Amino acid sequence: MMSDDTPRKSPIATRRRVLAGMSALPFMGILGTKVSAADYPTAVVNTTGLAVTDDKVTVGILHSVTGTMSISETGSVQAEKLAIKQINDAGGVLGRQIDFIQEDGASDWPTFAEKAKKLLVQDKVASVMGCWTSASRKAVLPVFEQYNGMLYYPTFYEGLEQSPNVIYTGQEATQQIIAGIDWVVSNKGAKSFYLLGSDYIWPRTSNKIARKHIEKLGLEVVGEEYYPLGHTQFNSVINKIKLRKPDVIYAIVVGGSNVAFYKQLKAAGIDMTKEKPLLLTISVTEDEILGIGGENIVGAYACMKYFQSLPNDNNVEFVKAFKEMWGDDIVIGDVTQAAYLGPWLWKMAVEKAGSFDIDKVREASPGIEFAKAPEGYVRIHENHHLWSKTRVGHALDDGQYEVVYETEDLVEPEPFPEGYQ
Amino acid sequence: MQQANTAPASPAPKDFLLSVEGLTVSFDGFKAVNGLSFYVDENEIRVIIGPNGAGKTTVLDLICGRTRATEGSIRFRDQELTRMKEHQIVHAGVGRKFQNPSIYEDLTVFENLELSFPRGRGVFGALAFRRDAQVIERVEEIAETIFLKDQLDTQAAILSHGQKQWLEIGMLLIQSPELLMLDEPVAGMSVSERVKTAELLHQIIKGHSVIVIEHDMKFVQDIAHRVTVMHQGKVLSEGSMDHVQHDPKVIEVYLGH
Amino acid sequence: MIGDYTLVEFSSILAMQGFAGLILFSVFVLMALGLAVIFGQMGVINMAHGEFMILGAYVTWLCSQFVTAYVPALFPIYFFIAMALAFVASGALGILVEWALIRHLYKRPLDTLLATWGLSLILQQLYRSVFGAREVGVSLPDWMMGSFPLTDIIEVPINGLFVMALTILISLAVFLLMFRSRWGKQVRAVVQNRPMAGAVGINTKKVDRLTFGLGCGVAGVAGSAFTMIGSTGPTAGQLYIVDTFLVVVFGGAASLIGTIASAFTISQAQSTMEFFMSGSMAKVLTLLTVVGILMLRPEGLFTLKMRR
Amino acid sequence: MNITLYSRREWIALAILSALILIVFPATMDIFRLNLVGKYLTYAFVAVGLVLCWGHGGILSLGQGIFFGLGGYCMAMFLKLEASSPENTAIQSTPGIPDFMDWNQVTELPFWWVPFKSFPFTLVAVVVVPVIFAWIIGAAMFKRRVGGVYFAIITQAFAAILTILIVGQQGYTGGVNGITDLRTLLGWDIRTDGAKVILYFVNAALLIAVLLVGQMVRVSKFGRLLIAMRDKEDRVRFSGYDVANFKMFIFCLAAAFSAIGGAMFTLQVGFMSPSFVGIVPSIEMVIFAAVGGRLSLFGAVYGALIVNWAKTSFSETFPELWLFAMGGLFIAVVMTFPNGLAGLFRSHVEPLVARLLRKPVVAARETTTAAEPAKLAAE
Repeated sequence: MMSDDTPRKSPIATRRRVLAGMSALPFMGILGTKVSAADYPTAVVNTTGLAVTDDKVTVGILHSVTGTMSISETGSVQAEKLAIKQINDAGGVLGRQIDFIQEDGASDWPTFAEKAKKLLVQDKVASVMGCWTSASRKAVLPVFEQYNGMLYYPTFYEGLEQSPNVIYTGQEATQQIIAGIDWVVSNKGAKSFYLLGSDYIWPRTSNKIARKHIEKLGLEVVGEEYYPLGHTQFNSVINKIKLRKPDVIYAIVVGGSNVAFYKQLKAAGIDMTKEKPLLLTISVTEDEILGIGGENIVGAYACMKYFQSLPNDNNVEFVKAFKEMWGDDIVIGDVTQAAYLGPWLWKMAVEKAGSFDIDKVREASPGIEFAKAPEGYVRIHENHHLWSKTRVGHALDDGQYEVVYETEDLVEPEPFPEGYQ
Repeated sequence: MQQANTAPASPAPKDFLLSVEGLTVSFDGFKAVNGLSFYVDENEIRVIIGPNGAGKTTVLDLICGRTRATEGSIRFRDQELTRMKEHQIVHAGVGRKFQNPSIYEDLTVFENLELSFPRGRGVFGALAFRRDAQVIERVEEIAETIFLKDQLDTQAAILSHGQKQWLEIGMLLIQSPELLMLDEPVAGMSVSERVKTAELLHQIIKGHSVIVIEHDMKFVQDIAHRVTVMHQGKVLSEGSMDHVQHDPKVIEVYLGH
Repeated sequence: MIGDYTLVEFSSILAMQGFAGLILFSVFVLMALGLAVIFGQMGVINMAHGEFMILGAYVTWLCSQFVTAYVPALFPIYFFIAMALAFVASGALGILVEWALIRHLYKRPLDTLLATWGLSLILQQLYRSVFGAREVGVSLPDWMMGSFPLTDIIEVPINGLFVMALTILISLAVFLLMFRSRWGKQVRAVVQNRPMAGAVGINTKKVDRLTFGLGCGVAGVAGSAFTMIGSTGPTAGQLYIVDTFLVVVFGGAASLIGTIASAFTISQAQSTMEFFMSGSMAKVLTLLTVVGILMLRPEGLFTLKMRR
Repeated sequence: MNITLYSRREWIALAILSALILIVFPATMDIFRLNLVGKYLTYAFVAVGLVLCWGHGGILSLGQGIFFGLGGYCMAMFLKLEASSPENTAIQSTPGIPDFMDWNQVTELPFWWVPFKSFPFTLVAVVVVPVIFAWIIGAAMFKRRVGGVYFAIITQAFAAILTILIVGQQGYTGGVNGITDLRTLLGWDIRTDGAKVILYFVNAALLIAVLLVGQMVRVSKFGRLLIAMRDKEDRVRFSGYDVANFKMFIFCLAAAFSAIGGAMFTLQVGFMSPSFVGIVPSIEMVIFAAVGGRLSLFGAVYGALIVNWAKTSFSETFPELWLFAMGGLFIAVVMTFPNGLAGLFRSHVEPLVARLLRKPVVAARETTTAAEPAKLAAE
């Protein structure tokens, strides 16, 4: 797949960018005017027996509400519900209100597969917003491919995948990693890196990409280390870090381990507000800081595509709406924002295709542009990932990030990055 | 039936059924049995007496392999028991009855006896074991001896205490051991059960070598060929009942109290 | 390894690693002490031990929230109050659980395992419903967070010292309670011979209940202390359960000294190995070694040979 | 006096169960539900093993997931190799090896993967690998008389170790994602509806075969010895049996059953992941046996079906309440009906049926081996 794709990339990219500017306004116009369902008779827009009636279309939400992953996935569910509500308030999709069926993946991969199958086979949903971990995505992937469903997957992940049945609304690893490393190298003069992660595919693949990139730049990786998921004792690795004195601690620790890691790092006297060593992470969003505590991570840098503090108008509006719906205490992390894009991108693809049929939606998807995205303008690439900007945030002690850098252009998604495998 | 003091006067050094020599076991420095030696003849009935904590039950535990000796040897015919596992000791011909009735409460009397029948003792033997005429006949025969003929289908849990003791004796008998070891077989029994048990024991000890631990002096006098008196893990005195009863050392530590 | 570093660096690192091992040791002791009381002294397998710890952690979080909102002046010392409250809350829940579940199951130890597993599921969901699925961040007073720099490289984390001090304190308290007090004598009497203890006038039911409560209370304090170094979420308790049981079993279940010795051995082994290899492999090797030794010596490190 | 495989009553029970899984379910359910039931039935293999090992033998293993997982992984390795033909994996830097290896810079198939290219080898390995593992654990533990609680805790530790190992060695095992995207078995597409129906029946037939084997063990002298060992291990020893060998055998048998279940799981669900190896699934499998009735082989099947069905439907309607229900079930089954559904059936339904039929309940004789354990737990 990749080989067909690569050569065509750049010309299309430029053309699309031009188009983007022109189409943004009329497109927003469509959003505002009510589309009547009568213009799109059900028999025409739904030829494959999906759960679409004259006034309703059903989609699925598939996340973990119970189990260890519910910590992370709650935000995604909230964002997806918000997007659906907003779309409904604006007139729905092809004049139909969106109804959703929520299923619990229970942090258990076969349950995800089972529920995905139920949503597709029994409920005949028109699309599914869901999954968080790679493992759950891998588990549902064959189901989506077999029963031809459409999944909007929100998490930043390791890449190495490109399914016709998935739209990846988060960043793949190269998008997230390379810009961040380039930035610390050029702005902070970093020369040596210590790579650290939880022991599973995303941190390992990401660190692999990071290592290749660092070595390409002629710089040094002084250590690479993995700990089991849920590990809570990091004193030994902190000692090793002190000994090797890296310029940058590159940390991809996830879940409960995060909290332990940052608290112990701080307690061991590594002050991240100082210039050296500085800490760069791609796994700590504002959501995680809730558990870690802002005072324990202040000074760290995070590299991802979205921060709650992004100052653009779209985002201000989005944050306001989100808080109205889910309460003032809520924070919004990168994945939550990516999850919010799912329903919107689907709606646009459906309206572009003029049909709910999965095949037509898939065909219509590449090139879909969402200018009102909280993170700013994004566009779907042929490889079903998003063109998006990458940003570096500097952690403040109130649990928010201050955006200190943003890539000039959209970063092209490369799920199978050449030279990084 | 047999006279207690007709037992052989001095043990000849060979053809003992069981020779215990220099047996010592220590639990974290405490020597429960300390340099113990004694010998049991073929067809002899040996009673071990002694105050509580003298190490009597520990001796039986050592012989049947439940506890490992720290030092010393236990020879049964020409086998060294201290190096064998429990089930091998059983196969060699040593049977043991515990102080508290130790039976399978969830199984019936028949099944209890059947499990003790010495056949199909390996994993695959047990899987292939058939309940054939020979088994049934032997089980019924033993059940008759232990007064439980009518209770074959009863779940063992609902037997009386005395019946449970009998059942365990029956489980021992069906193994046809050469050496029977009984730990306080009449303890906790009603008077009538006690009489019946004495009768049972008299009947079964014929043709067996037996080691009995017992406190009931009347009972001891009745059955013992020789008596070993233990005190603090050592043999205090040994000989006929008459002999030990008049041994001043014994009187001092045990009978005198 | 020495090749890359100067002697000073290397010896500093040894010292630091030793200290990391000591912190891990304290963590293990704190985790295991409550369980050792319950499992070792009562023979009850409390699979919900981790959830009792997390209850302590949540109590600490509630305290920090309350103190910051209403009496900020107390903030620097609120942690001590929180730990006391954690002890009371977890202990009270323990007593309740003993009354409702455990006392019916003393003769079926494997069934206590299943019942308490069920309890742990219920508690997890309860925490999730009450406190939310996300982890909560417990803010700590500043004086507990920093470190003393001893030399250029060696820095001693204050929270590590705090956990160590707490461990010593709690171990001492438990020892005094179990081995020097009248109540401890009663506990041990009940453990050794329940009917006899009852016969000599010990209220065995009360002793059971308080012992269980004590074990759970200690778990609560441990959970409270762990807010300094770990995370507080509905399922965080699960992370501790395997380690905790292994520490107790490895030490020889009935022996509190054994528990401490085993915590020391395991923690030193793990932290040393972590220095030389990846965390995952260190963990696997540590667990395998412990299990291997347990297979060769099932009674654990410290046990009395018993006369049966 | 001779023992038959099943009493008349039990024949009826077997007939009902077979009819249910072989006729009623396939006739009334759509392919989606049927596949779900097929998945639940793979857990029943584990539960049946636990009934023998735990209910009868008193050996509580909290590590049955190890064997379920090993069986499943063996099957998954074969299927993955078949799915990773050089043509299918042409885009990889090293074609012909599983995709996850390629992502982890493994450039050559590890030697221990190579035999899994052979289907006959895989079929043998599915059972033999877990059994060898069980034998090693069992030999080490039972020979040294580790039992009861200690055994449970150590098996649990093994489950934890194996999970960390599988997750940590992702280049060779697929890591936390497991081995996914399995497609064909000897060229036969296992993802089609037709294949799922056939696999369902294979699974059901295997389960009935396992039930028969289990029953054969149960009614043999071995079965009575198991109960005897559970209640009075010492007495069994002093009746001349080498207890450790018996325990090892039953533990290995339970492991073999679990492994068959695991392999069928992989075939029906299409992937295998470390989340079936760990502590949580292992304990859940114990609850299937406990709910069904820890002494009833049929009960184990019903237990697995009912708990999983409840899990699915409960979590569809009240996802948040599911853990409460599951936890409550654990407690209830231990506190109020330790003999599970089978016990309830015997004490409540059977007398009722008997009264309706005006026939005396079959004498206690046949049920004593199974009914009412005076002491449920091992030492």
